Amino acid sequence: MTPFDRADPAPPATGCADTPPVLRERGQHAVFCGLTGIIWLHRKMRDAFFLIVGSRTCAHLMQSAAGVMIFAEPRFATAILEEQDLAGLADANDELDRVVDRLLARRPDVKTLFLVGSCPSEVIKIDLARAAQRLSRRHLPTTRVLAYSGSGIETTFTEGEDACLASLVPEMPATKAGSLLVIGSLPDMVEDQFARLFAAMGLEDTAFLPAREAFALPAVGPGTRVLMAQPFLAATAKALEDRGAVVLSAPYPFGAEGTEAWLRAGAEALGVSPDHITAAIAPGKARAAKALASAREKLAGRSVFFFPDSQLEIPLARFLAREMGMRLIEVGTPYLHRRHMAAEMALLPDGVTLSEGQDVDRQLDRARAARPDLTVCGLGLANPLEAEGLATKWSIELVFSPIHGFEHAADLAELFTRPLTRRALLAHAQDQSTRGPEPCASS
Amino acid sequence: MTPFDRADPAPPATGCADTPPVLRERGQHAVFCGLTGIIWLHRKMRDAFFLIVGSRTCAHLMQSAAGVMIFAEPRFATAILEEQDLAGLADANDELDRVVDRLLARRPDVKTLFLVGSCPSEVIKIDLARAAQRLSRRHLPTTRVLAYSGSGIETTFTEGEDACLASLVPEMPATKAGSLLVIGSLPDMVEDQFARLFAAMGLEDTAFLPAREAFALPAVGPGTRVLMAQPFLAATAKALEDRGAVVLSAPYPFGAEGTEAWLRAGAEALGVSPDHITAAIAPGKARAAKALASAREKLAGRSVFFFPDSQLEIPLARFLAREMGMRLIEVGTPYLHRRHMAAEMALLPDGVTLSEGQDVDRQLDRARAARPDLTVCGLGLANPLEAEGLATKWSIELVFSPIHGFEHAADLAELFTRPLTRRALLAHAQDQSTRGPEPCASS
Amino acid sequence: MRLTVWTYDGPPHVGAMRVVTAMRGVHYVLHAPQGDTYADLLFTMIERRDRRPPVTYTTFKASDLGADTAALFKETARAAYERFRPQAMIVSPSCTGELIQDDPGGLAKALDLPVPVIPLHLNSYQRKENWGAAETFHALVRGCCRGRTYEPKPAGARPTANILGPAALGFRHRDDQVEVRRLLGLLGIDVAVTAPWEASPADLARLPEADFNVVLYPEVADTAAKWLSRTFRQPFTRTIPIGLNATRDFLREAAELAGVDPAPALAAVEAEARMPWYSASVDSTYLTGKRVFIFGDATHAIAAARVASEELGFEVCGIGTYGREFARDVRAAAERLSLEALITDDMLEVEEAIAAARPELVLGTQMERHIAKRLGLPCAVISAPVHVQDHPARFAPQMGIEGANVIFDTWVHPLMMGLEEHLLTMFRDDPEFHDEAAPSHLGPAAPAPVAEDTADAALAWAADAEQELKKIPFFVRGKARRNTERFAADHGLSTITIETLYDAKAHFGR
Amino acid sequence: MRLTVWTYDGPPHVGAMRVVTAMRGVHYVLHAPQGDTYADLLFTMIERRDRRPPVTYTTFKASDLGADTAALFKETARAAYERFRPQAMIVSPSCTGELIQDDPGGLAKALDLPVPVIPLHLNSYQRKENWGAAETFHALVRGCCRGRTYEPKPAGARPTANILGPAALGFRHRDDQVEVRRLLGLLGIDVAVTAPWEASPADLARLPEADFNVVLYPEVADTAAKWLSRTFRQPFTRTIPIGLNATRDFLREAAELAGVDPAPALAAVEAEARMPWYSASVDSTYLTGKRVFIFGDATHAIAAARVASEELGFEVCGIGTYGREFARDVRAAAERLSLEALITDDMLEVEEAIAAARPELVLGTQMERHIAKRLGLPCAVISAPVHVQDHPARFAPQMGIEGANVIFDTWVHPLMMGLEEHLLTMFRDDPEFHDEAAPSHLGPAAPAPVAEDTADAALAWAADAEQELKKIPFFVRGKARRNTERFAADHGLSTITIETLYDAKAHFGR
Repeated sequence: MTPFDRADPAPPATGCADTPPVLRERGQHAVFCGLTGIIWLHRKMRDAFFLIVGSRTCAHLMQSAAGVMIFAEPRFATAILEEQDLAGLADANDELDRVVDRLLARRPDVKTLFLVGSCPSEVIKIDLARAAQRLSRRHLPTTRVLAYSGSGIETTFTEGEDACLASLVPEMPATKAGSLLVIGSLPDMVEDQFARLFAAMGLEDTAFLPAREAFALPAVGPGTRVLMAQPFLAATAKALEDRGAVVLSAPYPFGAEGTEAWLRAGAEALGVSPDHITAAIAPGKARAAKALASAREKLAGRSVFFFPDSQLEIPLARFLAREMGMRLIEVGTPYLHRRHMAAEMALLPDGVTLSEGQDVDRQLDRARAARPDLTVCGLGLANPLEAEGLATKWSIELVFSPIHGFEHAADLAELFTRPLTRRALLAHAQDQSTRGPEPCASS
Repeated sequence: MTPFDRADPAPPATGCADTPPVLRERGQHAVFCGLTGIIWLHRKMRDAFFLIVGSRTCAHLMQSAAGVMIFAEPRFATAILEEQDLAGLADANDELDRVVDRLLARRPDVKTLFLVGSCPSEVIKIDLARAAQRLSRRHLPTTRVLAYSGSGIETTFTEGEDACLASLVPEMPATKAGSLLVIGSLPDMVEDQFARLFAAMGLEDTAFLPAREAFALPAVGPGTRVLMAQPFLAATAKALEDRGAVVLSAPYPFGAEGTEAWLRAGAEALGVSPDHITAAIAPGKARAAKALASAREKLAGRSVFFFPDSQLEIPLARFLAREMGMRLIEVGTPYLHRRHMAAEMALLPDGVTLSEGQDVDRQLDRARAARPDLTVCGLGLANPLEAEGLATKWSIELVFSPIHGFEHAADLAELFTRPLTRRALLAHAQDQSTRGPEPCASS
Repeated sequence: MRLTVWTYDGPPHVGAMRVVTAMRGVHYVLHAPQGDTYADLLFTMIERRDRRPPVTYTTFKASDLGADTAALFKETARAAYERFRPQAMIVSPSCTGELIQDDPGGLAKALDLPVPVIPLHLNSYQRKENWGAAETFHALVRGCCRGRTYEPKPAGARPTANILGPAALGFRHRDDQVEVRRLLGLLGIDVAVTAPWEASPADLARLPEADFNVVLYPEVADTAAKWLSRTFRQPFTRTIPIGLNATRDFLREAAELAGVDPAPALAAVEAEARMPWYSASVDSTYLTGKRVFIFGDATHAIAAARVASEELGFEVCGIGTYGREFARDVRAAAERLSLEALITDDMLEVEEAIAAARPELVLGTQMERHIAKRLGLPCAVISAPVHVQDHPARFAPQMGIEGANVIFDTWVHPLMMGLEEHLLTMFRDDPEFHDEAAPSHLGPAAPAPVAEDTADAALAWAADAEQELKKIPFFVRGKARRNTERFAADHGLSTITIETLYDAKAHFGR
Repeated sequence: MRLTVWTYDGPPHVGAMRVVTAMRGVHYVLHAPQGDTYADLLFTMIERRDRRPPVTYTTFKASDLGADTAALFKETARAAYERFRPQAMIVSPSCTGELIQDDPGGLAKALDLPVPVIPLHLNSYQRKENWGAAETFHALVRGCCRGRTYEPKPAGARPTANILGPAALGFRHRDDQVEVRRLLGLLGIDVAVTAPWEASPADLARLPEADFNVVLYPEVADTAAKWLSRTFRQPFTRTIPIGLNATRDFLREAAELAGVDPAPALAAVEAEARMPWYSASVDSTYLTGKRVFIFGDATHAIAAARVASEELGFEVCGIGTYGREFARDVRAAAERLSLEALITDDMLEVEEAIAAARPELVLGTQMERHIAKRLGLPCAVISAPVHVQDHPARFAPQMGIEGANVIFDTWVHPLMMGLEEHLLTMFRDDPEFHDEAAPSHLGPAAPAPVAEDTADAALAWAADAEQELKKIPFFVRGKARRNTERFAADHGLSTITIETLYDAKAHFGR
């Protein structure tokens, strides 16, 4: 498979008879492309470097989306295509070799170099997969060169991570041993927490993909049970299945309920007894319940509207509806993978509108009409909606923050309560100022 | 002697037949009191602490003169006298003991504690010398307690350092050995340079007072030859003479000429041959000559007016007149010690007006009438004079900066050229702006 | 005796200097030794004034004490009058002058100068700078209004107000009064006299003509405003227009005193103010609940607490003042926030309180900037005493509409920005983009190590718990440590484990 | 291909967005894939705008490429018109759009919409953001002025000018135009139209009515101003009023174009400006000769060099721009300072140049803030691209009288203050008040280690010389090291001794 293959665009729905109706929309999308995943991937994999082959727009996207806030020299760069590169593709390959040589000479510490395809490189059909093979031959054993596409004509936002991880799967060593593999980038702290929990259940050798060092890949084989920590990893899951692994179906580890179900799915697949699991998760589960109680007071009964962004929308909506008591008005997702979302969709309350794809203007019309208490949306929409009087939660934060597992269930809830708290605080104060003057001066 | 004795207020002029006329003035002084010396003394002596016994004004002076710019907790504090302290002096002593106990409990690293008298403590006659003896008995061997007065009714500005160093002299161990003792606080870097130069002449054991650790005092005795690095140390010099030392007469080490004469006076007194001295100082002397040449171009022929400040005025005026070719209009000094200034006054050009003491309003009238090219004055006068169109050099910088010796002769000159350079730069630019508009936009 | 490292207030005669230096046509003869002349540089250097303060010091010496210091005073006062020809003079001893008991007031009176000479009684061993300023301003107002009587204002005239309080060396006094003048303009109220700022004794004599007084800084103007109120039935405003809510309140209060409609002015605030949008815009969400410690003069501390909690969504975790004269007001403000006010002028006590509160932001004076720096905390300055850098060239009021904009920028600037906080949270072990990095928009700097002492010696952290604590980003780590230790203490635990850490987190919330 | 870590300029269609987002009544239909919609957040987050940019993206996908992307464009453009009802539209492909060669201009024309539709040709693989802004503004001005002809102005009317250039996401455009409007007011000149800032297509059509144009940002307005000059005989100003000298020049230039007397306005500058006094006051003496490195867009880099050298007394030790369109002007400015201009958009080249120059202050863009932080150098921002923090709530112009005040505060702030420098020099070994301490008025921070590499590998420092070098305060140590090494190299020395250090000091001066 080339790195530009993506998951089957419409796999048959499985195991979920009463799925809610889905509004499929076509129109302007307002979602990041897959390149954006590099913002966290280049920080997570400390020996990796990401070279986007694209336009000035790609470079500008990368620094505008988050880059200007990161002061260290990032472990990503863009090989910007110029007029002459568009003419002859053979030359473009020479140019690419030259750029990669210069880059690796400057950064000899890079052990995995990802060539990342973009819209322009896809449209003019530069074959980065072949280029990666050629360059790998040249730079191994020091540096492995891989390729994937983060182009916005093929991937949305988090699908970039999927394509990246999928490109790693063929490189993973084979194993026959039975063990658990958690896939999806997690904050280091969260990864440690899960590792501790699984270890408490006797699963000491639980592996994570991506690892903090991309070069040290975990092994995979028929004994591997894959637990998805993020919902957007269809291509990676499929690639692991191609290597013989079994992908487990479970809700995602958001909120106490999701975390418990997710941990159980992983542990049970490796033969841990339910009682053992119950004992291991008891303290964390109790803490989560306690910590979530006050958030629930602030959120219960409030309505929420999700614009499509990261594919985390459905699991998060499930958490907000079931554990926080919120009313779901519309849950937009850029892309709905029914199989990997089956366990989540089964938990959604009746009557929720799911939407897939986007016509941003019409969706804005719906949001304005519904006037939800909270709107979860991207950074391009958040301030305009705030200015219209709607409280918003910027969705990209949900990808960056530690929100998985028991210990962060309340942090996750807090991301949704905070905008409401803030609005209440500021509005209250302004009302208050109709009081008489403060007794500031006296003696 | 008590720490509050000061040098003879009017010693007979010695060895200087043709001294210039001195304008003695009486009126408002605008000069710091002796407390201010603590600003550099508490930094120079790293194991010392200065406890001012005074009023809120003393505390405010200390932090306003330089304190707010020093972020670390300073090694000085004020025991502020309050209404009840004014009533009974016995109580005041108890109070002082209490404050010192609390202070030393908090700062057990303090090895020398100076009790510093102020205007109020002098007027109500708190006997700090006796208090110091009492407290020393209590806190030795950990902490030695000494006392001196920095009060503004008895000392001006740099006389505070004199009183402080004088209080150290009785504590110095005795010696019969012949060696050189340099007195006066110097920046560490300058102290190192002088030590290197004397070592090059074979005077490896040249000592400095104050040392960087106040507790480790140099020895003194009949073999000691005292070289004054600062002109304002009359009481210290006298105290050293009382211990048998011989105080050398020399110009002060400002400028190439002063530095050479000063080094020679010290080295010759210890029996170093003139040729040896000449050889040792040759490289530094050559460097100073070279470095001073360009400053002379900027200063020669310009006039300068000194307001009284640190008693450095006469040596600096000598340097500016003889090496920089400046015209001296008036050289004010808060206090003129004719013996210690004899070698300097002999070098002053004819016709200079010296003034001692101050009537600041009348002196301002004279400065305004003379419109000097450069006015050297304190921080209270500098900006007002600048606003009247007179270029000024703030004099306190001359006490803080490394300006002694060959390597800093040009730095000293630069302190005087810089205000002139700046005025020229800014004025020139404003004239320039009568040119046509800049060609900023084109193509 | 009081052991003092740094002082917040200078001596009372410095307060007197702040008043006369702001004014025109007044001269101050101070019976003081030469060291006291340092005070000139406060004005010429820290505030960059282009004139010497109008002060003549007698600069007596030890040798004068035996002789006739009273004669020295008279001679100095006469010479000062001859040279400066002021419209009025004030005279007083400084702290040392008080001790020699020469009675400058009586001596000056004996000179029979052709202008009012007002003696000040400043009690240097009891009182301090702000009190001295208030007393001096009061004395000058009384002295200059002598002989004036209450006259009812003619009906139908345009309403007028005086602005009272701006003095030399204040915190943003220069610009606050410009902004407040603009606010009064929005209400259609003319400003009769601003004082002491650039007012002459003749201007002070006109004070009773205005309809009411606007007190900008009670520390300076409260005493005088009360006297004017008693004597000439002039009401005065009590709201300090710092922050937009207080600005709205101020407009309503002034409108009521002037008998005008505040609505157009209030509408102008809504139209012009940028701070509400900056505070509501989503990048500011992360400001919510940040714990701030506030210390300063009473006026600015109380105002800062209101702005912090109502307009920026911070949580005030400590408030205090060095101004004992207004302690009651600060205590009341603290009570509204369920806090106990810290009333002290001992900087070491303030340091202890800040260290114990472990705030995420300190709002204070130059002294708290010292403290915050030592503790590795972000800090913004909200009150005198301040640094030369806090007398900026640019227009930088704290009051009114633009003042609120300035406050937003100034208080938010020291903090790490929102998205940056999250990146740090996610990848704090990254060798290049790590936890010890300073906020990216600040200078070439890494934060000083935050003081991380365990408060309670009876508690021990297990090694893995200490390790886990270090995974929490530094800007909230102090709070996490404090909460965990409090939780352990409350539950009688002697060792803190990872479980304790997370139990405490669940207990206290984020 | 060009290897790029950070970019100064975005793609040209972002320049187009900056123009239409600043305007009212214009809509932009961009033929682009979904990823390009990121550009919205530049405006809503970095500039905190409360509205979405007026841009509709076709967001074509891979699957559309086989189908009919042209139809998608037409459908999108028609829907956008229906929804937003703009007075005018612009259309263009983004970089990916260019590759599929759909001709949005032709397609839009075929829709026959009832408003002008202006196609842009932005050459995404050759051109960049500022060029795109200038081209877009020019195209809009031409499009909206179609059919207008030159009409002589009636004699005796009050002079009028347009202000051209302020756009969205610019560096302080919001506030500069307010200040420039005030300057024109001082001259008695009315502002007819400001564009693109809040101008509608109808406003653009009125541009030819003014007497002349004020070009604030040549990067945006130069092309349009030249076209207006050719077409309607409208002269335009060439002075950018950043700094007081340039402000004076600007007033003279505008006065001449308007036929009025500049004297009253010039007098107002002298009366109101605080920057000259702040720069002349003695605490600023230490600024003299500080070596600054300047990089930014051409307009701000050239202006900064003039302000730095003429008004603050700095020494400019390097100047450059990423704006190749105005390279000639920057080269000329560099030549006046006896420097060679650095013309590059490669941030790594800029970093090398700064490291080699070892300046004491960097004035640059957000990118130079990255660089300065890494090199441990103080930095102030003078040009786009900038951070969210450089779009402040408070009034913060760079131009005119208040702009000069703002510049003084902003550029001086990162530096150690004068007296503090001297205390450091004297006692730099003091354990409490040491060399690695940050400037006392800056945050809880210690400066990052200054890069202290020896430039020339053939040189060795003797241990005691290295020791002696360390006694020099860090803020001038870089220069001392550079001078000493240059001296050693020039004199063929291979080892640097203490004597070499002092010989070099004597040779180069301080």
